Amino acid sequence: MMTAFRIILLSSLVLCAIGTAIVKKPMHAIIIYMAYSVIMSVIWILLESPDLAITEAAVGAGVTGILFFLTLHRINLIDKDAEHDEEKKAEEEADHEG
Amino acid sequence: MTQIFGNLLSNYEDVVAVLLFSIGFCVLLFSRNLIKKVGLDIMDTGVFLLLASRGYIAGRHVPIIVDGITTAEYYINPIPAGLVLTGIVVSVSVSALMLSLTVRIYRTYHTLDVDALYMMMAVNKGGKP
Amino acid sequence: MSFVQNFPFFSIILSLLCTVVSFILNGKWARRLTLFLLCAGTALQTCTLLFCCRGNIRYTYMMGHFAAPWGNELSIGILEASLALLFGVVMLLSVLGGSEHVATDVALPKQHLYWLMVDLTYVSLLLLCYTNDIFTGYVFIEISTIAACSLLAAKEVGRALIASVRYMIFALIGSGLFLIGVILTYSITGELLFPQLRTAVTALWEAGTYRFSMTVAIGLMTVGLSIKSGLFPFHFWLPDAHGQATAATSGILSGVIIKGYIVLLIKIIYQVVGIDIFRASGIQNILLIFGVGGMVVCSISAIGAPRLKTMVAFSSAAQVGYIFMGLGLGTHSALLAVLFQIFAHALTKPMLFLSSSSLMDASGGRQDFRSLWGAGHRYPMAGFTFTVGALSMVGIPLLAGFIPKLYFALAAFGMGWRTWVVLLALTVSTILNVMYFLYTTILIWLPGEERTHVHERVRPRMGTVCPAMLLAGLNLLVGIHSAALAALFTQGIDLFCQ
Amino acid sequence: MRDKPILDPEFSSIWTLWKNGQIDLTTPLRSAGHQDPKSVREVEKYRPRRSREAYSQYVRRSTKLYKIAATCLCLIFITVMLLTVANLPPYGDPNAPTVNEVSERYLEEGTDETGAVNTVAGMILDYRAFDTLGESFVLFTSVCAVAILMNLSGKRQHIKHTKELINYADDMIVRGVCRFLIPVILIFGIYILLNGHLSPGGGFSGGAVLGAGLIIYAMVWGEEQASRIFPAKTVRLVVFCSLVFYCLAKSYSFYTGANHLPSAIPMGIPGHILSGGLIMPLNVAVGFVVCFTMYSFYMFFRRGRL
Repeated sequence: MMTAFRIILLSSLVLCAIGTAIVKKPMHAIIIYMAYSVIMSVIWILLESPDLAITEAAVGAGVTGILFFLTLHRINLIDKDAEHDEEKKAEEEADHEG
Repeated sequence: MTQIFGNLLSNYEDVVAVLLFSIGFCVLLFSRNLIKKVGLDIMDTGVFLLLASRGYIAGRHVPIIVDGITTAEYYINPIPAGLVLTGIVVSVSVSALMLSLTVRIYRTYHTLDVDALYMMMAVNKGGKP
Repeated sequence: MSFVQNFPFFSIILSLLCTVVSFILNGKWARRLTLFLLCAGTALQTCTLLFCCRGNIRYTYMMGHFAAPWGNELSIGILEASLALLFGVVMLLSVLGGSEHVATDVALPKQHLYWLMVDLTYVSLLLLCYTNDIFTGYVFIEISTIAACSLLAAKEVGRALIASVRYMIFALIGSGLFLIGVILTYSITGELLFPQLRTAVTALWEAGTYRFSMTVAIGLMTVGLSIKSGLFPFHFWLPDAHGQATAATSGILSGVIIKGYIVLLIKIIYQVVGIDIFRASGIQNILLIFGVGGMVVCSISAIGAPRLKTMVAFSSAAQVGYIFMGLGLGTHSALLAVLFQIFAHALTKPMLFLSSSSLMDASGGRQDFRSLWGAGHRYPMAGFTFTVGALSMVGIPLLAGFIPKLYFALAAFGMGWRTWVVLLALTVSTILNVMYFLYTTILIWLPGEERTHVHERVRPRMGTVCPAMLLAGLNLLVGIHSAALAALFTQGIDLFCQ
Repeated sequence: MRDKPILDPEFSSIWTLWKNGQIDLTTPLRSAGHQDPKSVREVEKYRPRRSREAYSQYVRRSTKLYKIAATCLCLIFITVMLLTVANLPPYGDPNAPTVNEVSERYLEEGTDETGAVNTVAGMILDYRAFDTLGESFVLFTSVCAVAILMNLSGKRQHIKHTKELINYADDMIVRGVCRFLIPVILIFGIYILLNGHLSPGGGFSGGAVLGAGLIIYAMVWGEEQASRIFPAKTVRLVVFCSLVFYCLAKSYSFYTGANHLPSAIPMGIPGHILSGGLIMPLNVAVGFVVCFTMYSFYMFFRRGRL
């Protein structure tokens, strides 16, 4: 029973990893990655390491996911920013001078 | 040959770990999008799974001393757990750094395509620093 | 236990504390603190080195109340102390020489973070020299990777950012492979500390069990560390990373950081695996071949490089090839040559990067070879130090770069097919070195100011010139007094390889 | 021949010059005093070495080559790693080489020697404390690196985040749930933090949970509100104090350990909350560092400053 559960979890882990790898949209990849982290933290419990389960749930599924989302958010903001053309010019000039 | 397959079957947890590492590795090698460097985290978790499964002993318990039982035969090996804890923290620090680099690059070049970035860098080779 | 034996530990804790204190200081004071730390570290390492030499001892230092297989340890000996001393001195000089460029290249509110990263680099290098525990090695490899990456990205121009992303990706693949190697080693031996690992690895190898896993583990650790130190097929990240950074960072990156990983690799080869098993596993020959390949291929790329700093960076990759060639030979005399190569390169490369930046300043901030025409006349001091560095890299006697070449050639004799490979590679690589370094040197001293758009002489900046001059002096000193250094290294190697 | 310049300014690479025999070192001696006005003008003009089109073609070709090489590399790597896994001790084996005198001592005498009931906490904060010190510094390094990269300085400070998507604090459901949830998360984090030596958890897990709680707070009530409660100065000071305390406490125990001096820190009775020597204070310090590191990551990514 336990072994079967374990194998199901492990195979869904591999599926999630493959999903993260082949999905086109970054947003979807990140969501799948968060699911992957949650599965991982259950596997830590099965491996008798609750310390790791807590850390993985908070860090892997929580903070890393949020950081990825924030990155996407920032990138969207940069795209939308009306002033970005001017800034791009300024930055490129700075790059050429530096 | 049969022996190898038998060993692979009995070490299924390690096989999964190696597969995860390889998937992450492939993502790093093949994907051109900087955000897809999430493969790095997959690679790291694969490594951690390998380490933790090496420390697991069937039928033993969490290494927290309860009820005064101090025989080593009752608990699993605590060392891999400690090492993986270190590894998880290192991994989140590294991905934060990677992501901030990504944001900065996007702000300067407005692209996340690795090839395009390298090309921009190479074409401008010449006089300017 | 003598009080001096605590000094490596003191220098580590001192640098950690300085790092934390820099966090709340401003840029000016953080710079002073970094300089103080590097000076103090140098003094402490000198005392340790003298202590070890005088007593001819190599000792382990317990980090905590628990002895070897249970707690962390440092191992301190002549080789470790001299390498740590070298790293401290080179970092001090490149930081001194580059601080004027840091002031212009790094934004003012972030300068204290730049100096903090320099402190962290120093502590990680100390640990890579002194560690006696393979997992501590991994943790501090990561610190040095992150610190190096942010030193590079601190310049905040587009190219430096791209270079640091590339550097980061390669470095992380490298540390991932290294970590897998560590885990495989741990899972078949159950140990993490070097002396215990050595015993367990030897016993396993003789028993013949898990031999394949052992070979793969050693191979993965070697590959991981060679990716991080820029060995030939994995050197793509190196020229950009070293060429795009500000002068101090370039000096630190190519002078010491890649050497830190190599020092850890040497420790793993000689203290964890043992040179006999390393030879038997067949990885040694691969290292030799890739090292030789690096010497030739990177030199050819350096000849084709369009810019001065890129050329100097490619030359770093070629010099790393020499080091791996020496590790591939695997004898004690080759190890001696490797140590000389580490010293010579660490003393020469920061000097070259510092003087390249000065020459750039004298050429209107451009570094293509056309603009550099006659730059030596516009900035004679920088031209002089560049010439000394170039001559040293080419291997002119009396300078440090000549000594390792001599020792490599001596070490190669009587090794069968390896003799011819090494001698041929040394010849070819020296000729290629002449082709790019000597021609560049001639170029910067050619008369004919009418060919460039900059004509004014530049007022020499003492802050940049003096450290470069000091490095040139040290270079000359190593080149002339190599016998004393060789005696020191031989003593150290005898203790190290027991 | 007489007027031929030493270096033809068409070429920037010495290699090309050398190959074509265009370096003639005797020219300056012969033509000393001569000035060639044409060459000056040509030098002024900057020309890239290769055109963009030619380069992109080159890139396309090398990309194909790279893909083939990378596929081979991956396949070889997977095969080798699978063979290695087949050559490892069996999974879950009680006689594996990792079960040796080291783990035995951690389990059997760990409680007496470190005072911690949770062996993992005892191991990472006492036996192998130096690794953990390094680990905290990895986090510290990375938060400083993120500060270098994300901190907007000078003119870049004026980036506008005009189009905020949703104001979560106005949403009744979100606000209500978070009012209830955030205290629970924080209390759970503090519990994990303080009981690190007795039950699963410790500085890293507890700190991460606390950090997640703070991040949720900052998400819902906005960064301004969060930074009113935790100003940048406070965050910096807390991280500074925790790391200094961590360094000093651990260096005391390293120093006494290495010099075989007795340690003056009482161990307490294993199992009680005030036991385990330095482990609980260290857990708290690590927890603060981790918590504020996560929080600063969020703030830097969100608005470019603490």
